[in-house]
Amino acid sequence: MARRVLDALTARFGDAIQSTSSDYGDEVAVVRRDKLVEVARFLRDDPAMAFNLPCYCTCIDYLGLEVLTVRPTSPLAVPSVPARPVDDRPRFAMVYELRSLVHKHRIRIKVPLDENDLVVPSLSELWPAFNWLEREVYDMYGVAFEGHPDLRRIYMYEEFIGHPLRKDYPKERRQPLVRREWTDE
Amino acid sequence: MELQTYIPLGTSILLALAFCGLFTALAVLIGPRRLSPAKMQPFECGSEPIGSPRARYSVRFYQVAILFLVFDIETAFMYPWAVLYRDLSFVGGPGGGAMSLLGFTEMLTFVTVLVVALAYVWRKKAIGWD
Amino acid sequence: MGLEITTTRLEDAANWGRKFSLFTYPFVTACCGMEFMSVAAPKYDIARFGAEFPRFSPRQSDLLMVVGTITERQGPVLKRVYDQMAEPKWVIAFGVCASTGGFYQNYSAMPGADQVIPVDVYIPGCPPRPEQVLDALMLLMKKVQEGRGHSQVRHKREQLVREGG
Amino acid sequence: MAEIKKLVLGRREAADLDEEQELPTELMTVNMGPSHPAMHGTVRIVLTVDGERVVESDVQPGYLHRCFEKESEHATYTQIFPYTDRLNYISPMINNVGYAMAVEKLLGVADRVPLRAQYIRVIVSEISRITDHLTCVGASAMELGAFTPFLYFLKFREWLFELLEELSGARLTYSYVRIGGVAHDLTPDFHERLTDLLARGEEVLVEVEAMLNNNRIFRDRMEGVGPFSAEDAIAFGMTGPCLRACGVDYDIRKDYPYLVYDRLEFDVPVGTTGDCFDRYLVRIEEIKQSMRMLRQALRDIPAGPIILDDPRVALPPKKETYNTIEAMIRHFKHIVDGIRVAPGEAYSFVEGGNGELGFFVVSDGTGRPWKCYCRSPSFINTQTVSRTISGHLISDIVPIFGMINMIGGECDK
Repeated sequence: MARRVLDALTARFGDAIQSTSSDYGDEVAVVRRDKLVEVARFLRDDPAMAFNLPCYCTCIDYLGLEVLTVRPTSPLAVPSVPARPVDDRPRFAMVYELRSLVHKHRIRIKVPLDENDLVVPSLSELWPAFNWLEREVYDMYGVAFEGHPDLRRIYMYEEFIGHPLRKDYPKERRQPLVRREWTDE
Repeated sequence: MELQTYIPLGTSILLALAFCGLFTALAVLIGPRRLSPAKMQPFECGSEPIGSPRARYSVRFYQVAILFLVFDIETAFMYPWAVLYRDLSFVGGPGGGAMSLLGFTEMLTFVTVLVVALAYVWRKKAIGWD
Repeated sequence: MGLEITTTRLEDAANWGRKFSLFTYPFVTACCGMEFMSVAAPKYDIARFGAEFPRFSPRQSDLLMVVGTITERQGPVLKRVYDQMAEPKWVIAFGVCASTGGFYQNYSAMPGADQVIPVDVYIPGCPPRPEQVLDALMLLMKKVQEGRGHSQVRHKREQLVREGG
Repeated sequence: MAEIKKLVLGRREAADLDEEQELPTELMTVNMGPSHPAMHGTVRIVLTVDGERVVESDVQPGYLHRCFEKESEHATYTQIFPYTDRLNYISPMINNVGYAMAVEKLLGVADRVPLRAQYIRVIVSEISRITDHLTCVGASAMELGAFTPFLYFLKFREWLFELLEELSGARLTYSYVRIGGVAHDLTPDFHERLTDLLARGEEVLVEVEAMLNNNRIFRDRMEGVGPFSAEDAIAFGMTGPCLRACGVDYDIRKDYPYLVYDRLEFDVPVGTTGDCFDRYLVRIEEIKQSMRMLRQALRDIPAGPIILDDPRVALPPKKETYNTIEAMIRHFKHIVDGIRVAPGEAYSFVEGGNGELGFFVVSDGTGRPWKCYCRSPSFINTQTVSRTISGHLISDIVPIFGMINMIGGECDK
């Protein structure tokens, strides 16, 4: 049923929708960044779409991900073909998931982002739920959201340098705020 | 003037004072005292206190406190009255009378005066916060 | 040195009093808080040790129970609460996250509350069983009686330094 | 002249004369900080108050951020189960089930999970949901001063902990579910103990409802406090008991039935105004529905295997591992490399204690997930707190925050 949503999107936005797929039962539409707000507004306001419940938004960092050249036949088949690193694909991809309580369908919008201009228009005025969700992505991945009411770190403290969930941030690099000096007691 | 009746009262007061005094003395004597700038800071759930508590906040705090005081003292006056209720009786002499008219009417007037005050305060919405 | 003997006797009496009425400041952050509730609940009742009365202000509590993971952002908060506690004070690290950071070895979880404050008794377990918590409390009571708590030792050392001149 | 007259005559009706004009007061900034009994220890609210009334508030979560995502990128699929236990630590089983279903969806084996395992997953999820609501309502009642219901609910929760401890070995952090099924089978006397426990639990529920439902203080503190409209709730992405209290009938177990929820009949309580008392009633009703479901599940649970017997997904049975070399190697490879999941990404969601608990897993073909994002309902529900408490008194923050049931581990991930 949600296939209808994807077709409606491609029909209406044409080239802005780079690709659509529905593997594992999830409908995914890859949208270009500059058309994101338009697509989102359409999805929310169009009565046939009626995506009123925002599910979540996050970001994927593809640094160093190796993609299999041939897709294994059964999901359990161990891929024998060696994977090759991907360098032409943009490093980040924003992921928004929306749900419609009216029509009971769900869609996931992916927005590929290049590494050196990590800016995405904010959707927090369309759905207030994205206020904190975007702050979390800003805190963890460093993606700037233009038009966000108050974009600041939500999980880490202000003195924290860097964005921890990026693949190049080592897991155990701590930036301690306070430590006690070890006296002999 | 039989002084005996006041002996139990005096001993209980003395005991109370001795008891409290003992504990405060123990705390002062035994308890170590180590002052540090961090300890002198006001405790605001562990985070840095913002602004100074000296700001001029609403007068309602004072209002609610005073009104509480009024009605608290009212109940405080009821205790001695309740203890001596039987002896205040008018009909049939002390201790014997079933219905104590004098004591009851006396407290009734006291309470009605305060109820009038309560009604006035209630209408002026000085009790609640909004 | 008559003073020395009487104080120790008085000190023992005071420690005996402190031992049986530890007022805890439950610095609860994570999953161990649920087990802390179970310890305070009727079945594993902590009231039998006189420590069931949680005081949510450091001014009125002797025992700081660090319950759950301490993150880097929570560090200054924990240090300030510890500093504002009245002497003598003791600290129990409740659970492996408060003791060593547990299996959260990453940029945000602090490897143990003792990075920030001196801890008297560590309780392993994630979360520890209520029996372990009561056992830790008994350990702490023994430590209080013998005056080996961090704040007690620090106090005695300062006394000796002052007396030593 | 009018000014002086007004002062001389004293205040006319308080209603039409604005209080503030006369005695201007400054706003005070107060920290309802991270280490506060009502803030569940991990949220700091910076309040700008005018006397007792909250003018503006800035809710700051993040004091219990334990990097669930970063840790899960460095662990194999099976090693992530202990981390999911500690997300929503008052209903850990539901997190396990939610995560397992996400990985099974990626593996494409979601429908081949044996029926008995699905029934066991529903049973332990409903038990965990009951402990979630018991802790939430008990703690909120205690924060409003009602200490006895808290102890009664903890007594009930203690029985449930013992039951789950006997089943999975741990009181709180079970790690009981596996990918493709569950770790071990129900204990032999599980049925009698659970039915007896449900009977006793019903009495506790009756007692507490008698104490709280028509308690003057409880109702005054809860009713009409923090109402929330349905449209705002949906726009804020709220899900779970808080959304149902606003009147929106959205329950994943009904709208997107998973496991065997379509074979159990239960009804979904829906509130009207979305204030704290509605949220309390919805949670109490959900406890009863969960008990009802547990009885049905216990009645028609079939016999059979409890884990998928596919070699690439499940560990070989212990007997074979010690006797045959192939099972030994497979066991070793499975533990060290983890389950090889074909590259892809999938989002799967279950009805958690506080709302829609979803896992968005991206796999790259190795045994470790490339990304494992958890859609935590507490984090998204807590966004509404700053809007709900503005205009209320400071003492109203306690019931509002109690009833949102913000769990540190799940909110700060």
